[in-house]
Amino acid sequence: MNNQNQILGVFDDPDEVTAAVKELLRNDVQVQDVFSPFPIEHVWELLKLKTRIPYATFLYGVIGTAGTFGFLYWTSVINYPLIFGGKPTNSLSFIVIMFVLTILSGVIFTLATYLIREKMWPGKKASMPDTRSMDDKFVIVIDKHKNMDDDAILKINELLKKNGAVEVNMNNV
Amino acid sequence: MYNIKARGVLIEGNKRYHDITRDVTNPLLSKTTPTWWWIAAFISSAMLVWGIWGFYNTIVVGTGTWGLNNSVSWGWAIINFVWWIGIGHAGTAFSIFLLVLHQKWRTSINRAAEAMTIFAVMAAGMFPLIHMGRIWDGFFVFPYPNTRGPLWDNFNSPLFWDVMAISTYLTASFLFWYVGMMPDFASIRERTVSKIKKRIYGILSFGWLGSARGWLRFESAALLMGGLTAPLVVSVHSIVAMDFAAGVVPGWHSTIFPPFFVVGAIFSGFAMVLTMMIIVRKVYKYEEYVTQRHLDAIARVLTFVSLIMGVAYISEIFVAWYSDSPYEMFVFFKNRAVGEYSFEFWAMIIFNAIVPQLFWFKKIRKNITIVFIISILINIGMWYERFVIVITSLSKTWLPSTWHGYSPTITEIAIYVGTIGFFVFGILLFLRFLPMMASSELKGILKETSIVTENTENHE
Amino acid sequence: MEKKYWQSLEVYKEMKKNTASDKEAMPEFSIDGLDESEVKGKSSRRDFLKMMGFSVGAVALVSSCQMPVRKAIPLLNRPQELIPGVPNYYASTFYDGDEYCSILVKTRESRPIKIEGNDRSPISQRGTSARVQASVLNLYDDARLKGPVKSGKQNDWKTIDKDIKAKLETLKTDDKEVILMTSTIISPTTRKLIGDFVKSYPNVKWIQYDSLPMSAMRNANEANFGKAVIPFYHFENADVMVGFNADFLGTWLMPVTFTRQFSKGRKLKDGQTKMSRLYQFETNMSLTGSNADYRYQIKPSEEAAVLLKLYNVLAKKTGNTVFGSPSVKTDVNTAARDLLKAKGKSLVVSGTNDLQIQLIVNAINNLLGNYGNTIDLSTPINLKQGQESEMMQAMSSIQSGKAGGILFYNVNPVYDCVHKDNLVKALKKLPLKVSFAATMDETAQLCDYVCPDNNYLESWNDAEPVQGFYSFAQPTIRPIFDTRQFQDSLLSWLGAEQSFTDYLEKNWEKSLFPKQKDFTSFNKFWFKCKQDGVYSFAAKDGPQPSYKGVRLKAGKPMENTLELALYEKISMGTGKYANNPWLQEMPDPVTTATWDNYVTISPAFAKMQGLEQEDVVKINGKLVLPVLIQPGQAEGTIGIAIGYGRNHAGKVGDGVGKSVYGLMNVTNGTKNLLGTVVAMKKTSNTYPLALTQTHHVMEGRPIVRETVLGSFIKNPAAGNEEHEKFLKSEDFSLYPEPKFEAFQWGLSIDLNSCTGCSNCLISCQAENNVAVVGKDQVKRGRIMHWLRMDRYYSEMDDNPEVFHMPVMCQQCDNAPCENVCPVAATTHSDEGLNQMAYNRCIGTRYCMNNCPYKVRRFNWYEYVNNNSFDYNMNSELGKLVLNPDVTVRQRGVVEKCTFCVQRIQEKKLEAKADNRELRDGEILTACQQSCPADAIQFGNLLDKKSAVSKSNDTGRMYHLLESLHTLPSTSYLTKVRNKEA
Amino acid sequence: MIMSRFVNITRQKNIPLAAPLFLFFIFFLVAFSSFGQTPEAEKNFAQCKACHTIGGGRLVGPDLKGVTSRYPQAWLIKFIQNSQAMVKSGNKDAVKIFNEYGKIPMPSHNYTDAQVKDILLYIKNGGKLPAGSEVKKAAVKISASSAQKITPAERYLQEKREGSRNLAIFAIISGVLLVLSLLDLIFTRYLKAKWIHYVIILSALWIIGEWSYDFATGLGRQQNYQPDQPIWFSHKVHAGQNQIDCEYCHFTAETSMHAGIPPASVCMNCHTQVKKGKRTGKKEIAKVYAAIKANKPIQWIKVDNLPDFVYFNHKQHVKVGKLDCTECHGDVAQMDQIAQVKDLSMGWCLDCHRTHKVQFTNNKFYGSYKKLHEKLKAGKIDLVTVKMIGGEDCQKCHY
Repeated sequence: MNNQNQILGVFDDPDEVTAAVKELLRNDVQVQDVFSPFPIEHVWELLKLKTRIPYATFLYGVIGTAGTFGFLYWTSVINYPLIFGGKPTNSLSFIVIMFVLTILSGVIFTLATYLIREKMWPGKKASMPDTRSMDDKFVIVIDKHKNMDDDAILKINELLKKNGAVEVNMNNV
Repeated sequence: MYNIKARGVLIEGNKRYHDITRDVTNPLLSKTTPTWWWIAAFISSAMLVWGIWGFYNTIVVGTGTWGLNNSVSWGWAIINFVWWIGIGHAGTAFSIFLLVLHQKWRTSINRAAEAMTIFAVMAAGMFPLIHMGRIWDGFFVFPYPNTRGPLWDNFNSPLFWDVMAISTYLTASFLFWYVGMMPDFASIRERTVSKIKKRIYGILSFGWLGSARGWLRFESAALLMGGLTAPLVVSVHSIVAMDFAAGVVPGWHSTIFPPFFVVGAIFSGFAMVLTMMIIVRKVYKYEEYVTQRHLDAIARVLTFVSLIMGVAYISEIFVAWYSDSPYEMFVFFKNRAVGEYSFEFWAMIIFNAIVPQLFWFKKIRKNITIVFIISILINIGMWYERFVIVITSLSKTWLPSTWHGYSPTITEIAIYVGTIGFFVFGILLFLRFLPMMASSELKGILKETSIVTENTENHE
Repeated sequence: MEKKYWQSLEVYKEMKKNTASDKEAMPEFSIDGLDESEVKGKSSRRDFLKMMGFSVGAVALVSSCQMPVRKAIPLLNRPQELIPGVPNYYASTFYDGDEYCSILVKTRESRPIKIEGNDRSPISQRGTSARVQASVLNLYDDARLKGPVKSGKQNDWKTIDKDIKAKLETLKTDDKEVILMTSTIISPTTRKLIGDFVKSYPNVKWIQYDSLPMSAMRNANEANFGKAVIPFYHFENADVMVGFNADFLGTWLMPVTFTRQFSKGRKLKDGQTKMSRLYQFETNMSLTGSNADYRYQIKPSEEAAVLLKLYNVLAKKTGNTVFGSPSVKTDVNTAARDLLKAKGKSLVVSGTNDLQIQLIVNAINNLLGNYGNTIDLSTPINLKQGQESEMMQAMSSIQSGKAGGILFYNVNPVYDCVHKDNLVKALKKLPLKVSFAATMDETAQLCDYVCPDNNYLESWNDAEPVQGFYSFAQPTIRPIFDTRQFQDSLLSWLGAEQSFTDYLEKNWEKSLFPKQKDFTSFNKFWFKCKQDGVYSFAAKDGPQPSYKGVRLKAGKPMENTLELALYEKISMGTGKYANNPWLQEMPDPVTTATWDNYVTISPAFAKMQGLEQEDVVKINGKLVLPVLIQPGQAEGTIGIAIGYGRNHAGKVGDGVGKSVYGLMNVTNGTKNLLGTVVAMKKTSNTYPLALTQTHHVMEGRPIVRETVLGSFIKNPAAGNEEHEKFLKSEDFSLYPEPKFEAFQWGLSIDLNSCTGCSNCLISCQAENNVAVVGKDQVKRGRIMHWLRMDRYYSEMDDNPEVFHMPVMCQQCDNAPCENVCPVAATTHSDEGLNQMAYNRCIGTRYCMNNCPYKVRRFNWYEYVNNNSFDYNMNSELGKLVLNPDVTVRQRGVVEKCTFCVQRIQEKKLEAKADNRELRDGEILTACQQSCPADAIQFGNLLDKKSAVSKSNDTGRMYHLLESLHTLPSTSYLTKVRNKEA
Repeated sequence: MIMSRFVNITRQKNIPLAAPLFLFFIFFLVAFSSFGQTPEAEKNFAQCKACHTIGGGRLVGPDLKGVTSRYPQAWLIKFIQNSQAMVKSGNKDAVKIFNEYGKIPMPSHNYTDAQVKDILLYIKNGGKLPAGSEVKKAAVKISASSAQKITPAERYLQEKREGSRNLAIFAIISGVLLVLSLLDLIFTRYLKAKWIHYVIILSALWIIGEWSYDFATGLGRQQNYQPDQPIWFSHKVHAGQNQIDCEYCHFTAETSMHAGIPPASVCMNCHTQVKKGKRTGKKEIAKVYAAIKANKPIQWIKVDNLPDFVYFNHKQHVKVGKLDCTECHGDVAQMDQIAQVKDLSMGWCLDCHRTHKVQFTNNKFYGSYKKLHEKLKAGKIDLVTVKMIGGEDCQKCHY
């Protein structure tokens, strides 16, 4: 976070937020972020937000499968081959374990990736522009650049209000 | 999965976003604990203590304190294990299948159902543990590097698959459940005035912000985790089914078992969700969130699944007849239908395949008392199903000289009751300390599914 | 290495010398030759004295160390023959007053741990019985007296010798009779010694007392042949045998010998198609009856009439005198026809102690010309010499005050005589009562002095079970307690300086050595006898004495009465072994019941009376016993086993069952098990019976496959059609056929030879440290026997056919149990064994479920050092019987038959050390070793010439539940009954 | 990890030992080539050396120089195989010798006639062997000089023990540091640079983990166990300096599952004569006499322990497998106090079973393994390991 101030547009309704964001973007206002009590998918599209977590998950799955197979093959065919009930040591039973462990590695590593990407950990201090966004308010955050003049600020204020903002606040981070 | 278009009102009572936050967090934030909670907690912990005695007795004296014998060497412990695992299927099935199928009516139920999953799987997990003759050597089931050669495990054993599947299932379900709760923890963190609670929920919320980017990654991760866990729902009970199906015991050795078990699990899980939600909506006055419509939807699912169960029973019997194997025929026509344990067999058929058919009638679906009773009957019926599979099959296998009956001892009963106590106690703790509905999800569907009167501009 | 039969006199003496002075170093007891101070600890898995010559124990945890300190205590002086960790075998003799068997005693670290059959004996021929197998445990019985007892208190030998000698002298001068009551004594040297004793104390009157006498047979032979003897039988020479209430395969006279003979006559090996036929007429369902080709049910009171009817039919056809007989329904024509066909090659026996009956039996055998062929009067059996008349005389002389003293040796009349109360009352009058009992039994309780006899494994002795066949007994351990052999007691009261050992040697030198011609020096002869354990003089085929006919008669059968038929159980016998937990827990081969006696009633009778299994009935208003429904029980009769209801047997045997000796039938002075008329009343109580089997028919499954001889001759694979079917479908496997490098161990069981005598059960139990679990656990279905004897009836009806089938781990190549163990505790070995690593097992019991044969056993409790299971494994003494080569299993692990892998490994190692290939037949599993019927073959399946391969290579071979494609290494051969289709 | 330890031991031990072994080997070769008796006789004679010399004068038993000419060969064979039997049977010569040498019985030996003949040949030739005595002296010298110093084996043990002690100390220190840095990180924030905390925490966790692993794998293991024995008995003196063959005392190693702790009577074979030790004087030997006098066996502490559920047979390994005692027990000849050198874990057993060559072609027993013989002949395999004949099976050791 930088030391710049932020302009916060507080909304009551998710649809209004979407409209406001659209409007702001059309007016070349950089929307830094939107805080909401629940996900608003349109905002992601508007802000062109993307995530690559699915690719990572796929990779984890592949590693999980291959690693499990490698481990199973090494232990039961190479390292200590034991005969169970006349079955060959390299058996179809591996599939079940590979399946399960693929999922396990996928789930755990996906979560880990998510937490790392989001820089979240237990006890992290959450610095929120407006804590009401946890309840029923939707907050659009706009960076107030140093070189941003009052006009621009007013314009933003106006845009927000026009689109249904209940409040427009300034915030010192 | 049966796709119910539960259009229309899912949240009643003209709720607003703030009302949802309030309704969800108030039970946690209130300083007084309701009396019914104390009573229930007392009873369930008393049950738990009895169960702990059962554990103690088993570990100190030996597995001999159970009613098992050399022919029937799996008994109540395994029945209860499968039963609990089955119940533990509801949460994930709810959250994930219905999530994937875009069923909006899941939102007010899924959190509680997931909590149920966690505690049910934990309760289930106790049985394989205590069932071991040498629990102190139980770590042998994990293939860790050791100084014995190293000696690994038998990867062909369905029990080993079980260990993997259940620990994976528990881990994945727990993580999924926890991740889902993070936004709610954050909103409690922001709402509470108690410093201690703020600190605790603050830690639990991992510093959740609710930014757009955060929500995007959250949704993506949750969907991925859910998507990965979805096949687990199928695989866990399939693998549990393979414990039996991979055996040579007549009555076990059947290819129908995996799907049959999965369906059975969802059946019992949904029934248990129904039982629990009927109670919870009553005591927490959540009728506006868990509406008649929700219960109706579950009841319809149950009707459908019950039909599948019926078909499964019939096809099992048909296959036994069609196989022309005297051993198989004996199991179904002599041992189960008219044998020593025929009561359990018929109870299973009636409770699972026949009684739920009452749900065809709208009147019955509307009558919450009857729905509640039927949901409990289904749970009993599912318990009997596991009893029939485990006990009747084992008591009369290949060689008549080895036939032997089985009846449980007080220790086994204590352990079972103890796990029920554990489950109930766990659910009580969950209700008291954790958000029991996903407020963000509720808020997400609020606009589409509640009747909000238009003249609500002046909501200040 | 050749099996060693140690001659051990020198060693024994040396040991005695070495250990004489270190008594203090020994705790409660000591084992000869081993200076082991027992440092006891709890770390007992492969329990006890795993290490030889040094004992292992845990003292304390050393501060930083995780394991307890174990001590290794060597012998101070090692006897030459004693190699720690290597077993020694000593040839010896088992004789307990009823049964004789020549044995090898396996000792490890100088303690006997196992009894094996002695294959050099012409009498018992490597066979043993369950009681012989279990007898080793009696050596380590906690109930044994630790020293001589005077008036109930332990005392020392000096005092007691002085007292008794003085009393004997007084009685001698007073000319009061002293009765020496012994069991039948077959030791020629002991007989001589008793003769000497009687010579110096002429007032001593020696009588032999048998709890189940056979005086009628002796008397009948006296009447017919002028010789009061029991002839030797040759069942192997008989083509047709007819038995009347004679359980000669189970308990009658010499069951081990007779089983071997019987199975020899019925072996279908090497293309042989001849087989003898057995008719059995009996009241209770006996083991012999269960093996009979034709079985008829008769009431005890009918026996004489049926026999006479048989005689008359035969006599009519051969033109001999016909005697009038009461009419009976029982059909004897088939038997008579067969008997006539097999004239001179047939045999009729009756186990009933009734003169009339025995006379008819003799007459029939004479008619058929069996004397000299299947019955040999010239080499009579010396067992059962007791005459009831002697006992009656003794009783009257005690009662009249003529007698002043009584000595009991190896008898327990207070427990097992019919008129127990009279005896107890009479005994009180006697001033001198001495018992030589090893434990404080019912008789010893009433005696002033108890001079405990050594266990037979601690004693020198000899035996002459059959005239001309000598058998030798030598100690295999120094007396554990301060006990003294009966013979030594007599010698010391005679004032003789010499020990019985010397007496025995001298007697052999004087009386036996001159008779033989093989050896020139006595030392060599003596050595040979000790090494072999047996010596027989060339049987002289003397002429059979001529038959002198008598008038035959038979009483009229009773009607509308309930007749009681007492019987001897294979496990419990006359009750001597009541304190032996192995025998108590041995399931009866016919009823499969353990730990109890009960009233056997027929299903029809049960239905009529409204009785169900375990209902309690009252007999004659006093005796309260539960009911067991026994198909095959003759109508109008009930059966109860004797040998139960001991009150002073020890902690295991006290109060088990009820004593029924008082219900014996005494007519004309002979004691008879059969025929007492009783009244029975139902009560409202029930009493649990611990049966190992709860279901008794095969449900039409091809488990025991059988055929009749006629079909077998036409097609050796008759009755085994399932196997054909299986062979045709054998290609349907996903997995490759299992292949083995050099060995694939296989075991073959000939169901046609197996009589179900259950000797193998106890043999296995002794070899593999199998725990005893007690009645309650057996009832719960938790018996631990690795080898079980399955018994099926063809129907739960009044005259079923019976099948016996030993089932142990089948060592499947596609073992279902192996697949499901999560921790790899059970895997398949390189030699085709299904191996079980106990220390890896975590006890999920999945393998037990998945074993179709249900041969896996779970340790539900800790059976060692657990006061709840107060049997041999809970006593320091009892644990000495454990085999140090086999792990004692912990609670919570699964165990099962290993094909005696310790024996396989031992013999393989021997072959390796000798630099030679393993020979077929070298490895004998415990069950095979002592099988009197030779029904079990063990060997390498890969060797096509091995005995087991050969026996598998017949049409009779099949695998149990082969349709499951488990590919067992254990195979069964079909049962063939010699009857018309 | 365990394996690497195992390898270390072997290396450390073998290098310094190579020299005397090499000398001995040369002596061997010389003896073998010049006089033609089999090396087995040399080995067998090691047992005799405990009591006899060849031309070195009387020890416990007579000097064997010229013994072959004093008595007929048949008599000697009989006597060596079982002297007591001869004495008992009253053989005049035997009784004479018995009485002459303080009535100490010569233990009987399980040698075949051929083996005894070999030994006799060895004695006959060995008496004239100047090279032999020199080497022997040299060997004694080497070990005598090393007696003052710590032997490599003992040094290894000491190092191992110190190593694990050090690790434990490190673990404790790291634990303290870990707690301190955590406290500082959360509460006091004394150190501004947080990476220091992280480094400390991570390395502390590493050390504790290492120690826990070491501790956990050592649970139930007794490697380096070196208890004080009731008698200060030095294997270095007996097996090292005096070159007494292991099997002279542990005489059942080839015949039984147990190698056997020698009865005190075996000690007396020599110690009727040798009454004083160089280092301990009369004190320790006196304990043996006391035991004999009191007729109480000596309670030795068992060093190499296997769990009760493991069946181990010395006969299999020593007689059949022809393993050297040192392979499992370490270089006992260099230890004053015996310690457990190998960890005796199942992995250690299996490691040997997987790699060790079986006496496959030398022992007729293995003739049953026809397929392996064919493969060997065809050159498909160049050796047969224990594993190939089932050495990995559970029931080789557990039953």
